[in-house]
Amino acid sequence: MEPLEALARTKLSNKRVIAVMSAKGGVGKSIISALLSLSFSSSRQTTLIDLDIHTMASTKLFGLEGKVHEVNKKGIVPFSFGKLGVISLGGIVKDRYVVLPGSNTRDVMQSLIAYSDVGEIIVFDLPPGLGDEVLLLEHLTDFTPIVVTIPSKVSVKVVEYLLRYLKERGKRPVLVVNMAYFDCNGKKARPFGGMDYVKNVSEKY
Amino acid sequence: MEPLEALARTKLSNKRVIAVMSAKGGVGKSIISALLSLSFSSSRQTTLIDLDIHTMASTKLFGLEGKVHEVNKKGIVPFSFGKLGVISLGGIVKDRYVVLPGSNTRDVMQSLIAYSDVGEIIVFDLPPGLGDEVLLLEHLTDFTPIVVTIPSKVSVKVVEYLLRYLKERGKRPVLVVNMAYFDCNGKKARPFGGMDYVKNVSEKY
Amino acid sequence: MHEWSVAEGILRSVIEWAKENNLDSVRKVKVAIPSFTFLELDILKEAYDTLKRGTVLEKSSLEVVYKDPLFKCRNCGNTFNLNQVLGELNEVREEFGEEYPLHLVPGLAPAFIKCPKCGSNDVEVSPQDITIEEVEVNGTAGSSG
Amino acid sequence: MHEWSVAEGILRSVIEWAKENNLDSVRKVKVAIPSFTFLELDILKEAYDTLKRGTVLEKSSLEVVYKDPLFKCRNCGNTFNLNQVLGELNEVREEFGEEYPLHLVPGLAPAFIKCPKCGSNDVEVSPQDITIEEVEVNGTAGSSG
Ligand SMILES: Nc1ncnc2c1ncn2[C@@H]1O[C@H](COP(=O)(O)OP(=O)(O)O)[C@@H](O)[C@H]1O
Ligand SMILES: Nc1ncnc2c1ncn2[C@@H]1O[C@H](COP(=O)(O)OP(=O)(O)O)[C@@H](O)[C@H]1O
Ligand SMILES: [Mg+2]
Ligand SMILES: [Mg+2]
Ligand SMILES: [Mg+2]
Ligand SMILES: [Mg+2]
Ligand code: NI
Ligand code: NI
Ligand SMILES: [Zn+2]
Ligand SMILES: [Zn+2]
Repeated sequence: MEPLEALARTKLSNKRVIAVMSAKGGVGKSIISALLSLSFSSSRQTTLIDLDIHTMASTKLFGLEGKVHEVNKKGIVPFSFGKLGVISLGGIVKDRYVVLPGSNTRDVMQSLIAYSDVGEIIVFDLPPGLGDEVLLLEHLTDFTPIVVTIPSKVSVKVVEYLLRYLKERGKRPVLVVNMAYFDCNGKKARPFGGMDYVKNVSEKY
Repeated sequence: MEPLEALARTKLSNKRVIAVMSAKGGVGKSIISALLSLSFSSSRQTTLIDLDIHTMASTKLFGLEGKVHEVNKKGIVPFSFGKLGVISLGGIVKDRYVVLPGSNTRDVMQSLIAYSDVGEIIVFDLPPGLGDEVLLLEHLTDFTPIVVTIPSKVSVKVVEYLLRYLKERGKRPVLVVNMAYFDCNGKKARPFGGMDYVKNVSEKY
Repeated sequence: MHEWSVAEGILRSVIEWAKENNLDSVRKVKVAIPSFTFLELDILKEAYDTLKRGTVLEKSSLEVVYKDPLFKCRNCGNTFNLNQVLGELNEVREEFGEEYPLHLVPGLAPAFIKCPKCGSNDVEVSPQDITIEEVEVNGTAGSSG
Repeated sequence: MHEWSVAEGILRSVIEWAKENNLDSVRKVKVAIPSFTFLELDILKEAYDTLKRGTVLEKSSLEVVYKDPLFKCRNCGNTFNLNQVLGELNEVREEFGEEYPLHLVPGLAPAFIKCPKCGSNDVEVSPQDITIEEVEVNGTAGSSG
């Protein structure tokens, strides 16, 4: 085993690990990861690790743009909000864009995990797609998947790929439906459609 | 040069090539690619090539789920809607999920382009991120970028990375703002916030 | 059927290489193709011989060698070869027919071939692309990069 | 400073390997590190010697070799070495200071190093990771995969 792989595994072992994922982009993975980890942190030391290395949304949601992680003997020091620590590539590259061949993303994500100084609960904010982020996490640990969708046909159909994959890998994901409606003067407006596709897929998986 | 690379370049040479992109997911890249290519096809032979190999949204938007591309001497035959042809990995893997290490995405995208039987105008629907899809297209051709965002802070900040990158590469992108407002009984509701972030960034680039 | 496109790609890449090197006639082209694509040699050669007319490759012959892939699982470290996943491969071929996904897009291999030891799709495949191995020009052999 | 984490990773991977192979004492560990990370040898060795206590590596020494990366541009085919991009690299080091991005995350290299010929970020870097090259156990040398 490689040193960084061994280290990354150690960081996740005997921890509660949650992966907020979706294959589809823009459904609210980052905002849900943020809220979820904030809520866990009310009682337990929690670390949010942002694996979306191109968007680094957590730095924007927590107002960390341009801030740089300190590094000490224990590794990368998370940005701290009470008992919540936030780790993002944004804290390593500042506000630079990260353009990167696909063959490098796995190594970058693994380094982030390996060097993080983590708490008892770890929440991963995943990028869209069905690639290295999922394969790497599977390799490193037995995570609990939280799958996010919006009610639209496109999103639900894409999320169904992920649900099918996770099921085949023996996992039981929790499905979260975001942006289900919008409060339009007390009435529920549904810009992304009704709940038919969601109902259908949640019965299947 | 490799054979597939040579072929992919040939397919794009002397064509009008448009890349609908955004780094951010879920902002409407796929729906805008679909509408844009449909509108071009009213006058010219147009091909929409769906490069988002994990979501394959174009098959969902055009009702092509489970359909398989025919292949003839000219390559992959697009699904045809009048003068519009649609090419998607969905037409090769049917409705199977595509889980794939990042090191393979470039080859897959290049194969799709190389084997496509294309028209005069080619519209690419890109996945989110800032990776192989952008690097590969830059390598193959001089495309016109259409950058899509929603008004939210997170989206605009992420899109700014892409705008900065494209500018450094000498490109002049067109910025499209999607989901700007929602018609709530004749009043404009703005679930993703006002246009401040967009204004700011569009003045800068 | 996309063997015609493959032939076109081979010809175009060699034509370009010949142009860059100011060569006006090519005798032989040797290409290597991943064996799991099951490209049809007859069709490929027919396409090559048809499409080469009028180019610097007009008098050239095509030699094809098949490269057997080696798979390495990044999840459990297991390395395996084509024979160990032939069953899986044949299932895919049966389901999809002639133009099956790995025939057309060999880069998709990890999406269809799981590690026989641990079941993971986290598989490295090498080699997975069609390459020009050798070009013979008037008796001398070179390599088009 | 993350040299302490690197040392921990090296120790953990060898401890695990030793356990799998029923070895109860290791004499020497040789690791290879990409030179462009500019890891600090003193700190790494200090960390190693501190953290090894109480493990099967207690009596082991650490040898470090630096691997010079080779870069290959997928856009124009150009290959280049570290010397050809030292200027660029030093700019990044100056901007970010000690814990500069490629020190911490060598996999980020293509995001910071452009091809000197064509300016593309589409660059393959090899090698880019820290590897165990050799482990010496009671006079015999093996390799932990
Ligand atoms: N329930 C919601 N109501 C309003 N805006 C939302 C909601 N959920 C997410 N958003 C906004 O939608 C955009 C996409 O959410 P984000 O968390 O970035 O998605 P993802 O991480 O899946 O790409 C962001 O601008 C976010 O602030
Ligand atoms: N202007 C719009 N009004 C309502 N729904 C929209 C609009 N634009 C996009 N959508 C919906 O939002 C979701 C995301 O759009 P999509 O085109 O898939 O984004 P992307 O390709 O950027 O990920 C889809 O369900 C789509 O149908
Ligand atoms: Mg996100
Ligand atoms: Mg899309
Ligand atoms: Mg290749
Ligand atoms: Mg590696
Ligand atoms: Ni074929
Ligand atoms: Ni350090
Ligand atoms: Zn395996
Ligand atoms: Zn170059």
